[in-house]
Amino acid sequence: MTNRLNKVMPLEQAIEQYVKTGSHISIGGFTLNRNPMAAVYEIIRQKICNLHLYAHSNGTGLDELIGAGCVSKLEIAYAGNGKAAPTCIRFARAAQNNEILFEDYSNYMMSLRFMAGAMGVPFLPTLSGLGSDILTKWGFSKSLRKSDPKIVDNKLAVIDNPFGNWTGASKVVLVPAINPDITIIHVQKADAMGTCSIQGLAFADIEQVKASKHVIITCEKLVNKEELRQNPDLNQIPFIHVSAVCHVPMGAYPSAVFGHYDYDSQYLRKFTIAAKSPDEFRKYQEKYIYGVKDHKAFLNIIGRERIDAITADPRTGYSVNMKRD
Amino acid sequence: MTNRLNKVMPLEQAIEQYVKTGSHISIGGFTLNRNPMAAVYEIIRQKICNLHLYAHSNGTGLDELIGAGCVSKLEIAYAGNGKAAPTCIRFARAAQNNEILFEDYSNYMMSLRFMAGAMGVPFLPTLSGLGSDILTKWGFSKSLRKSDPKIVDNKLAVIDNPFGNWTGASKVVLVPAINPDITIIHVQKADAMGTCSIQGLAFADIEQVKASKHVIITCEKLVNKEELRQNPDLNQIPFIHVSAVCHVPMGAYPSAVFGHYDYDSQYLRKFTIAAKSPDEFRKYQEKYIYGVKDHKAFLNIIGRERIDAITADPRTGYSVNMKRD
Amino acid sequence: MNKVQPYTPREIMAIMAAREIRNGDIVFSGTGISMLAAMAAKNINAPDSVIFFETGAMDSLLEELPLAVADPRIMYWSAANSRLTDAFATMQNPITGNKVIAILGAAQIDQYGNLNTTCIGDYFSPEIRFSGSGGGCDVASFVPRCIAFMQHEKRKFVKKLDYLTSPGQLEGNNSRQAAGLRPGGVSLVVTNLGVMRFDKNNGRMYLDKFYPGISLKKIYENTEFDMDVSKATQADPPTKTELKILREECDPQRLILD
Amino acid sequence: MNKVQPYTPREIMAIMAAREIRNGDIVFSGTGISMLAAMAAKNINAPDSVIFFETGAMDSLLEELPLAVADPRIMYWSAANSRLTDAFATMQNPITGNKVIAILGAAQIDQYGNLNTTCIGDYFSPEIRFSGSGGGCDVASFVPRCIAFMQHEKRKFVKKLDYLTSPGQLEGNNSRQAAGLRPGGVSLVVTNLGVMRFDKNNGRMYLDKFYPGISLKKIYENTEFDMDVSKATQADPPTKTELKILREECDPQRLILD
Repeated sequence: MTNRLNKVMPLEQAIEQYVKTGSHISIGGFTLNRNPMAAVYEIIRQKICNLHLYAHSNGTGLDELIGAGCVSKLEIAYAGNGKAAPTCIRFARAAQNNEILFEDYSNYMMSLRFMAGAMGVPFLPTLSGLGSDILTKWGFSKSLRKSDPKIVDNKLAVIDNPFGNWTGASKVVLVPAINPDITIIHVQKADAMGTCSIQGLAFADIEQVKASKHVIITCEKLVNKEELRQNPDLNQIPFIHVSAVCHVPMGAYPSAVFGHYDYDSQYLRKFTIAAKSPDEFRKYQEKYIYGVKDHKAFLNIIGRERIDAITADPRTGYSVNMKRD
Repeated sequence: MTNRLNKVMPLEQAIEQYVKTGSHISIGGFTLNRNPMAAVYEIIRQKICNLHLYAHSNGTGLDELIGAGCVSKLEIAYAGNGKAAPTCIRFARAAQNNEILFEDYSNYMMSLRFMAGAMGVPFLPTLSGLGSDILTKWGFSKSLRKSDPKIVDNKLAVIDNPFGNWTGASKVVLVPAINPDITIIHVQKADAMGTCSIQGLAFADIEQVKASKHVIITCEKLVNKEELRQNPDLNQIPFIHVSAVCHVPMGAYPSAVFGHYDYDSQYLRKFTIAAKSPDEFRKYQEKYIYGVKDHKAFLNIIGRERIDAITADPRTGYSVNMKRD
Repeated sequence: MNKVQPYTPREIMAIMAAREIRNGDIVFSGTGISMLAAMAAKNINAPDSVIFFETGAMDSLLEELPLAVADPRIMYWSAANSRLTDAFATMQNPITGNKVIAILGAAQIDQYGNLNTTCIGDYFSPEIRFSGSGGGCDVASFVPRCIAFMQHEKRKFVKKLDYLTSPGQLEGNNSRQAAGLRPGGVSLVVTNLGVMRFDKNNGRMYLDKFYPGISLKKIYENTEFDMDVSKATQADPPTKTELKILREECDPQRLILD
Repeated sequence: MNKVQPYTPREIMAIMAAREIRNGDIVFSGTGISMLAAMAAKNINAPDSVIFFETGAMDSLLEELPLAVADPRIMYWSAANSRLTDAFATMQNPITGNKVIAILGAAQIDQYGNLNTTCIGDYFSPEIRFSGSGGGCDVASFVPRCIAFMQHEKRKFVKKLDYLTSPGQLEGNNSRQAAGLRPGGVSLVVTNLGVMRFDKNNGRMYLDKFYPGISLKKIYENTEFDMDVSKATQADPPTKTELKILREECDPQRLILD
């Protein structure tokens, strides 16, 4: 039932309950912003593997999941992480070494695919990509597609405009819906039933949530229902879409949460450097992921000084004059 | 240019400049809420006719426009006005007397058609209406469609799902995009450049605006840019879509504006009664529309007492315990 | 045990519909008596049901009964205020849509639960023109359960609709599925005389309950098409508690009840 | 008159791109030097241009230079914060899209302005894998004018792309239109050596401007395909004012300039 009054549970339990080996999964955020990192690290700690990951432009979370070997198939538009990694290091390695199967779309196509899933239609149309290799190069083979009912038979389809030249379009690209088994997003505010308020850009989080069979919310602040009901115009996700709510302050660290904290450019750079060497990366993982019990313990290693440095200025929502290198 | 710094002009001028005989037009709001009534009355006073009107569920504004003979073609999902008129009176008469050409869709179809226009695609898909007469009965003839390049060749199209049985759909209805020449909406707050903040439900206003070649905004409050920039999460329409901004307090009266005033159920009932008799209706129009110079003069006839009675309670956004008959 | 209380047709209709709503249902409410039924369910038998509107409001508090789906009363204290496109997507998407039960009205219904809210007479030159589909066609296309409120009259329970606005079982048997629709459409018809349901196999309407004091003959005479009445039993009348809540909590201003 | 000031390749690239932006343009900005160019235009020659991002922020104030299109700095004091689907719709819809000029980067470009941001080598087993399209393919499909920033090297200005991520003029002549795309794609290429444009008729890249001190030979040697250099003239170097604003107002922290 989607309207249980209280969906609050520990993150460990939510991940165990909803993220399974082989799950089709999407995570919220965009490159270095609002990735549900506490959940990502918990998935890694629980050694959940063979995930089929859907991403538009994920960065921080995507590269940790791939680096930890959790992902076997990836549908993606972009894997980068700002200045720290114009291309995500572990993603590039995994692609170059044939460690994952991947299929490329554009950001709009991936967003439309989530939107189609949210709308309950098999596809949405776009004029994007005509003439590009995105249309012709399919990362998943026809036989794989046939054998797996959770993968759509055709990467996409091009049709003639059935309305003549209406709106000036002669041809239209149709991109197929995505309905992940599970989507995890991190938001500023949620209540116990799962109604959410995202501050700042929503990216494609809302579409991802509404397309998903199950949804885990991690939140900076777990607030009373009353606080959210006072301004329903600021709530983008009503509780009916949500399976579990986990209160995880700084749950997006090292990515940013508008109004709360900035991205930690130093941490991201450290990750990038470690990601380039298998030995260093194992050490990195041991120290920051496997070696800690949970996100709170992880943040303890990061320490007060870094956290103070990235804490958002209340006026602007980010850390003013932060050293970004 | 869409980013002129100041688009403020008198409503009379905006209507004259952007609404022409034969224009394809849509108006915002839903039944008895946030209809841009000051603009509707001004269109009637300026005797602009032969309009092609696109509506999902318009009530108050639609029936005035039809009653005044401004509309010759109508694409519509619903014409009703709450308890006062489960079916809009002048709309029904016009349909029964063959005074307008009309074509029926559903609310979702009309909303998707505006959305397709806003997205710049020729159509959007839905599973609605399969097996219904909405698919088979076309209000505009094939020859009319052929002769008018502003009317799409096909009312809609049904295709087999090109992705097999993906998402469980075997067939899909495609509804064609609408790109009105002009859309007029009424909002709570706008700035001089045209950025808007709608409080409460947005209905399909945002899609209608983004689909339109020109947009007139009427607003309760004309505010400083700074006021809107302080919380961009509450602004649904950035200025780039807007052609003109008109400051018209109570510009949606007699329909409601959440947070400002309720609908005037007495006025709506008075309209319904008058609308049933040609003589009474002429008297009604003479008194309330043609007989007044502008919306301010119209509100003067309505009087302080009625306006006080419908003024919104600040806690709830509507008039608490208002007599609604 | 409550003993039988006096009640109006409108009251028993609202209660019959309310009883169909289960805890956890998402209740799509149209205008008028639909809203009263949705509020009755929430206040009586399904406190965790969620009322929502095609205009985009989810789980509105409803301190006052709204009289239209765009009434500002539905915008106050909701979980989220969104848009038409969002609200219909919530129903079209089976993940959430399969939890929705809709309450609709219509001018005509046929034996397969197809609805007409568009016109009497020829579509192109109607004798009587009604409001049109609104969200009715959409909802009847998308969601597994719909309740239709009707006045039980021969000209409304017709052999052939003048216009098929909202699909029910179309021509019965598997014709709904063959048209490309998911299972759904009107599953319960509530009138001033009784309650009708639909045969799972052939999709035809049958009489499920008749109200106390209503004869099968009266129902038969007010239905143009043949309807199986063999399975019908008498409905349990509204209880004292149901009526009290309906009158005092759902519509104290008697906006719909009168 | 300003006399010629010393400047870095990155500075002249940002200024060349900024000069292409007109007052009233809606500037779609990617990551890195794209943002610097967009801010330079707004601060120097096109004060009423509007910077916007695929992530959904429109006309952000940008008190600090953002380093990614999801940088929280773009969410502050914007006209509206929306979503990816909204931002791309703004470009796909020609009413607004035709006012957009995009600034992009790429790993490879060919003579028709098609871009590769996906991989070197075979797509299925790449030698080098890049980030992928992001919004690049979308923007290049939708909007009439795109500026591409490139390092001018033979392996980047190639006869044949390893992967065509973002469509330019495809195979030239009318092939873009034949594929179903609106007119658009890369219309200006800004490199560390000069500025390229495309022939209206055959869609081929030609050299428009070379920077002071850069020989045609150097450009020729660093371009794998044949390029018409016959129309090229020397670019006006960045003025003192342009450089001052770029350095002091656009990137005082020297996040991109260094």
